[in-house]
Amino acid sequence: MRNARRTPALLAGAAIVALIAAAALLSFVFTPFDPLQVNAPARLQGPSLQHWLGTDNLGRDLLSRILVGARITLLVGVVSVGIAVLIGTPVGIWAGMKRGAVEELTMRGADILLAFPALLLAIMFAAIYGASTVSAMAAIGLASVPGFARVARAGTLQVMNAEYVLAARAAAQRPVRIAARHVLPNITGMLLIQCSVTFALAVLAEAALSFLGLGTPPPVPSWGRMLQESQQYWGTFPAMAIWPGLAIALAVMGFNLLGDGLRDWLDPKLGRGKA
Amino acid sequence: MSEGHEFHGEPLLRVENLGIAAGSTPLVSELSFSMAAGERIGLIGESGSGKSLTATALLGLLPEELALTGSAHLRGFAPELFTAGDKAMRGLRGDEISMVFQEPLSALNPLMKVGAQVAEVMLVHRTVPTRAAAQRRAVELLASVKIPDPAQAAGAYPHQLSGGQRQRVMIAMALANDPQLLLADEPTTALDVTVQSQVLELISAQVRERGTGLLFITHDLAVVANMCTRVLVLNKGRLVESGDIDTIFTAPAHPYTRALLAASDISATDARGRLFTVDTAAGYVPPALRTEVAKEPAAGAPERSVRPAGDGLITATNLGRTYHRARIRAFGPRPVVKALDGVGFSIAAGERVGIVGESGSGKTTLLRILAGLDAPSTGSAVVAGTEVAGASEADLAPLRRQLQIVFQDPMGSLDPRMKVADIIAEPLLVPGHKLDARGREAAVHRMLGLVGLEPESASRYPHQFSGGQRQRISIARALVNRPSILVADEPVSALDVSVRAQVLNLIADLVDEYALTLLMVSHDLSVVRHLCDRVIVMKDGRIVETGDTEQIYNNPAHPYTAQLVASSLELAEELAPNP
Amino acid sequence: MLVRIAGNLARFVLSLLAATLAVFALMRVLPGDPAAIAAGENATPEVVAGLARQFGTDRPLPVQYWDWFSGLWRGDFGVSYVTRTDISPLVADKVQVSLILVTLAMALALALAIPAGTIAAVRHNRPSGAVISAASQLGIAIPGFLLGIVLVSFFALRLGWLPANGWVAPGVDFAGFASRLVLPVIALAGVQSAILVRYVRSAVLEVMHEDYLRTARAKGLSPLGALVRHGLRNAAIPVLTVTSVQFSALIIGAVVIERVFVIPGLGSMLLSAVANRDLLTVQSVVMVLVALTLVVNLLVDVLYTIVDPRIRAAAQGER
Amino acid sequence: MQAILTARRGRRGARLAAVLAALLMLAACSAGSTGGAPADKDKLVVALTGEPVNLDFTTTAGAAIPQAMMANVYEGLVTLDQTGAIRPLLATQWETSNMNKSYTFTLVEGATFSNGAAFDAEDVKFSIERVKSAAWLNGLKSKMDDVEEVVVNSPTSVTVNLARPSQAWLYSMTTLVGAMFDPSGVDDLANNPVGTGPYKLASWARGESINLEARPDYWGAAPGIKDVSLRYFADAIATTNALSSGDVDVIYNMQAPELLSSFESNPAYQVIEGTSNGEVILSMNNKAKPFNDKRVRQAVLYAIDRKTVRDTAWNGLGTLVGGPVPPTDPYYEDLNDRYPFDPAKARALLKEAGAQDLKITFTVPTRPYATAVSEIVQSQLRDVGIDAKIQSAEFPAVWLDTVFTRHDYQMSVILAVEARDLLTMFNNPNYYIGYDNSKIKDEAAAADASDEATYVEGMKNVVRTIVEDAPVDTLFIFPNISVAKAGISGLGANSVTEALNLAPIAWS
Repeated sequence: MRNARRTPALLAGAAIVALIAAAALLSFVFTPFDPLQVNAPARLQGPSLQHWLGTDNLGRDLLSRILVGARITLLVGVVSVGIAVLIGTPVGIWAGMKRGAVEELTMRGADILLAFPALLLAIMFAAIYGASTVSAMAAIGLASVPGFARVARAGTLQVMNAEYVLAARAAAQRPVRIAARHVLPNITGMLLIQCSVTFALAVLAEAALSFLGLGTPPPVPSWGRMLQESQQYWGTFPAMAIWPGLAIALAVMGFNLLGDGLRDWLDPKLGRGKA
Repeated sequence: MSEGHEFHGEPLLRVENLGIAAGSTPLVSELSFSMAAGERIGLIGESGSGKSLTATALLGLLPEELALTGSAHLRGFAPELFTAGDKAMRGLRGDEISMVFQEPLSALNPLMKVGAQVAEVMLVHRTVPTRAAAQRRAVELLASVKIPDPAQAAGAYPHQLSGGQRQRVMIAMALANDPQLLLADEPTTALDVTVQSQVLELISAQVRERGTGLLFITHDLAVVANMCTRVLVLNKGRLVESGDIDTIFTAPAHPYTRALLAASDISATDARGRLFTVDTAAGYVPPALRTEVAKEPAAGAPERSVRPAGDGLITATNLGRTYHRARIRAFGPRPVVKALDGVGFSIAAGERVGIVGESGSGKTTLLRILAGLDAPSTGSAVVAGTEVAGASEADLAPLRRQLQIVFQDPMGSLDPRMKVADIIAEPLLVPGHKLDARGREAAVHRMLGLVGLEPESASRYPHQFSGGQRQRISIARALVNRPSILVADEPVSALDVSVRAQVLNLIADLVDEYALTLLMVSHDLSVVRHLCDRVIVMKDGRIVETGDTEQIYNNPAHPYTAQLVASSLELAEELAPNP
Repeated sequence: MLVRIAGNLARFVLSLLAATLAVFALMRVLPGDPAAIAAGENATPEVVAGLARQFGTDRPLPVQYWDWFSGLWRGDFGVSYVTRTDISPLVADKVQVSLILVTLAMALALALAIPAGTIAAVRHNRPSGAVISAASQLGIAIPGFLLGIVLVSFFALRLGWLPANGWVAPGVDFAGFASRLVLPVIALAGVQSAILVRYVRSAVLEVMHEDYLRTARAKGLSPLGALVRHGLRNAAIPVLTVTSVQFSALIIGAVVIERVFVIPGLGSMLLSAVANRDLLTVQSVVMVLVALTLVVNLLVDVLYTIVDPRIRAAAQGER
Repeated sequence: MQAILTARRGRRGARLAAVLAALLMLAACSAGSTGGAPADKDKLVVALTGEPVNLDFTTTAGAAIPQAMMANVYEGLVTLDQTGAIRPLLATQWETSNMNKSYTFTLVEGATFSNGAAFDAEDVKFSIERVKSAAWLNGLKSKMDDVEEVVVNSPTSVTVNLARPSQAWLYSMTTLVGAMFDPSGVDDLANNPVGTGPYKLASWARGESINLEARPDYWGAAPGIKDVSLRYFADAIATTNALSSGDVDVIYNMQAPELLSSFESNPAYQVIEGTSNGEVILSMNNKAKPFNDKRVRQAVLYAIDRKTVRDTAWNGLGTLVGGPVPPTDPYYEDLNDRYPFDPAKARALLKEAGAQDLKITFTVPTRPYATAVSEIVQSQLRDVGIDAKIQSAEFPAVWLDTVFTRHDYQMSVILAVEARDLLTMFNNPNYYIGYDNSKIKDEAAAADASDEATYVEGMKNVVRTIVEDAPVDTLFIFPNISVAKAGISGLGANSVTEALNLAPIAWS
């Protein structure tokens, strides 16, 4: 039987993701300080009892900003992954079920879209709509669509070739019903893995965009933005860079581990044991 | 247990108390046997009996996580095999002990020319002086395993050879260094019947010629009877019986052996015309002891009135189907495959027709087209009054009510994420079906009872069932809607022999009970012969011969049919006293 | 054979064509009239109209597209509205810079990832394998620009071993060229190799369970011998696929690294063109980046045929 | 075959690793020689941020082109010195007549353009008339609107007649509109500038650097350094990194004061802090709600602690002035006391205006100073009940389009770099600030038409009137920070013109 203990990656990943989610939720009801409150006299302070992680160049509490940053990170991830799932999955399933010209066209389209990586699209979107979290999310989401379309199509082809789908068709089940009852449940695992991996990529892409000044605008404390703002203080006050850097690395690692763990967990080859 | 064998001098292989365990679960226990030089021993058992593990252990290639106990000695090799280090074993592998695997396509490196793969085994053991010599010797070996144009074949990649040729390459590789012991693990299971007999013949001839000891692992009793002098019967990791072929197959001492024998012998039927199963094996008489010659299997079966082929219930005319294979590369075009070509026939209501052919003959494609699961590229097929060609899903609705299908893979044909009750009830959920939830539940329970499953099964998932039970679920799903046509695609080929008989009996019972028209695809001639009145023989997408079952078996008109019939090993024939 | 290559090229060209349409369409959604932006503050409508006429942006879109598209064929991207110079020679210049950076980074990433991934697979249940896997997990999680900044502050600013940024053409001063390349290449390759290690590891793990590896062992080859002689080339096929996907990621990742290291490549050109609303230049650079990605796909396509005889056969069989 | 292939793959990897290792060592060696003393006293590398898109300021707006071109490649008749006083350049002297309506310039002799052509009065006429023609597309061309005619008296004498008396016009002649061109040298100004300056363009590696070389035939004193490379960087950190590793010699107009600390304590470098004529302005849309109410604008001025803004955002560098005039302008006076930091008063004014719980959008251009300032301003406004939502606008393109051109904004912050731009900003109701100029229009015109002393007094009055109406909050005057290697002299501390004057710079 499937045993979560056999996949420590899953537990570790889930724990990290849960931690970030908890931080994000906590930030709605409580932060030690107002994350936007500038406090000039208290700028660039090291960790203290009052400011656990210290303060930034404008005297804002780093812990509070990290907590709120978790919210932005999750928001970017959830929305961009959501866009990718909502567009990519149906298209992929459709292509996999319809085959023929539909498949050829959609997959060609996906291939071409694949030539526009998230960062490139985001740069173009930032140019078009101005730098904002929304355009970053839209770009990352759109760029992740082909990934989902491909995974969904590959999974659908696999499922559609399975005899239980032939049996369902022989039982006169309509395509929509087959998609809902057979295809979707059976590719959910793959999609979850893809979600997890895409989430990690979204966090990284948002950080890179913020670094280029094309991501979340100030004063919203996204981790990428915080990292970008810390640049001038690398020599004098590294704490400003360390915390957001750690947060990003932790988040990416968490989602990657979650994806790996899910893959191991769902992989029948490993689940079956060695007997 | 007496060995019943006199060894002249030291045995080639002596295995004592072999035990293999995964953690605390024993997989093989207390297995002891010995083999004389040049002896051919069959190791038979069903899936999970531990027979492959035994061979792997002898080669020293068991996965690390399995625990190995006991001892094994090979003549001329001082260290005990199970405790010898990998370095010592490496000297033996491919040189003194070699192995032929079940699936030659995956056992050969796809990116390396076969000649080089054969040469490699000699280069590794330095049995040839140079690379060039190894290449030459490889070509000779390929010639000796009767591969046409061996020089050219040596320069081919595995995918460019046929399945039989690949297995010949494997055999050439295994015999390259004249090993003392050849382990053959189901070497013909993945092959077509016609090829199987040739490969068996080849192995047999080669080991006899070289005096190589053979440990032949198989689930197929007919094959063992054909190949071996002695047999070891494994059940759940334990040796239940061993002895000469004649003894074991005529007077099986152990009930399990007897059951296996009974279930394997598809030519033998009980009073009801049904096959023997584990439960009815007591009444089974091994063929060698049977007084009448085993050529009248249908004799015991109830008389079936073959209706005259009036207006066909299923009529196919000039069916053709070409496929585009999936694109392999981003910018490459898609390869084209012709699966069916000009196929036409007619089947009357109530007939039981078998479609026989080897892999790639188009039989499964044909079946799927008739079931409305695939569209023909050309031609027409009218099934129960519905034209399948060019039909939309809505057009097919009447067909769907009339025709149901049972698939080969008992795991793959059941959605792993659905409960058995939902799986069986699925055909009842079509639009227009008036049954409510309670009605569906009742139908599911009725079907479960009919296929011999507990009512509690309804709330379980497919993976909680054995292969035979899953196939019963498939059958239940197929019949819940009371169709008039049942289409079965290799319904028993993935099942163990003991289960196979049960499922075949079940199908036979239900076909009778529901007065079904049966269309069954199989590569196994004996299965078709047991169930069907009429046979359609296919090859390369075309029909080569069609006719009454017995007539085809006894007087095949087409040479291919003749070859097919001649190649298929039937236990009864193998055990029948040689003429 | 020729027919096949022609077919491949035709499909490649079609993809490229669709990409030109996509790029053009996307770019024309940009707000702000290029002429108005070029005219700057306090410009009169007459001035703006004059510029628009000069740029050709007052013509209908299909005409503009055709103009741009027909230029592309000749390798002519046109004259930038903003810089008033030919874009093509500039792009040609910057492409070289970016390709040097990306190719070296990919080579280094593969040189690191192939052995490391293989070791991680072979020793997947030993500490050394776990250490490599953990290191790769960590490597993936670090944004490339962060790694770049860390490298600069340590090797360039703290130790003073290497220049912090900049670019010198190899022909002018090779030592200067090489020394300025080290840190950006490592920054790009570091993250990339961490990603590739995972794929190499899983590809090798996969082939380790293949039957033909067992066959090789049954021939008397040592575990490592079997893996090297039979496994690695088979494992190379999925790694090749990933490499092609990662190559395009690398081309874009280079945008950020070029920014950190002040390297005058396509990325820097793109970012400054975006800031200056140099529409035609943005359009051209994006097109080049997309075309590069497609070209890499095409090359990998050809590589498959070389590595895998099965694909070669399928490709020849279709004639 | 198989073995060979795999072995080759392995070897290839090894070779690559070896090459990279070699590169690293080579790099380490070569890097050791950089830093410290300059190898060549004829060379100078100046780090700048913001590369010009082309070199033609007659058709392209923006500060980067004149920064590189003016004073170096192009010269005007007159120029400004470091204190902001007008000094002769191509004109040795000038006289005004007819109450500042007519200026007569006497030109230097022997000046040539870099294309070899001689500079004379015809060139002056050509250059000034060209500004008024359709060839100039830069918005600043309006500075020449007052010119009625240019009369060539002799090859070395030229008279410019204005439509109305103007003090400010001569000042304009020190800026880019006063640059002198040769009629045969204006074909490709974007790529091939031709001027009378001490330097000419040697090469331009786009995306990297503009390289200037000293002209041997320059009419004036030879510049201190022969080859100057203006190297462009994306951000301030890259410039300091480059300076630290010895790739550049000077960082001019540095945009990250936080990074100064490591150079201030290091004797190998000198940090030069001067002033500029750029005002960091918190601009409000005077024509749109809620800032069409003077009380709301005044409340903003009271709400913001400009000292804290400067100290936090710009590390305490920059000058607090209280009005939109830099100290280098003649009509400057300290107006810091007009709107002291007084949140209570701000709240009171807001209440009076009925504008409590105000929600506004704060459009911030993507520039380091703007980002830094905006976050503090936002925080301080929140303390008096103004909720400013920051929306960043890419600079220059998006900001120019939305704020400057379409006036689609409520509040913004921008560094106004144009010299003597008081009237540009406030004497035009259609300017993006939308200040109602009815109160200052006449006084400003009168001041411009009068003599020097009256001009200054009149303008001071204008400034006071403007500040009273609080159309904008002048947060601080932007400091001009330069960091240079210790051996460099002659770098102008103040940025009084748009030009970076390279000629006086030399290695000691």
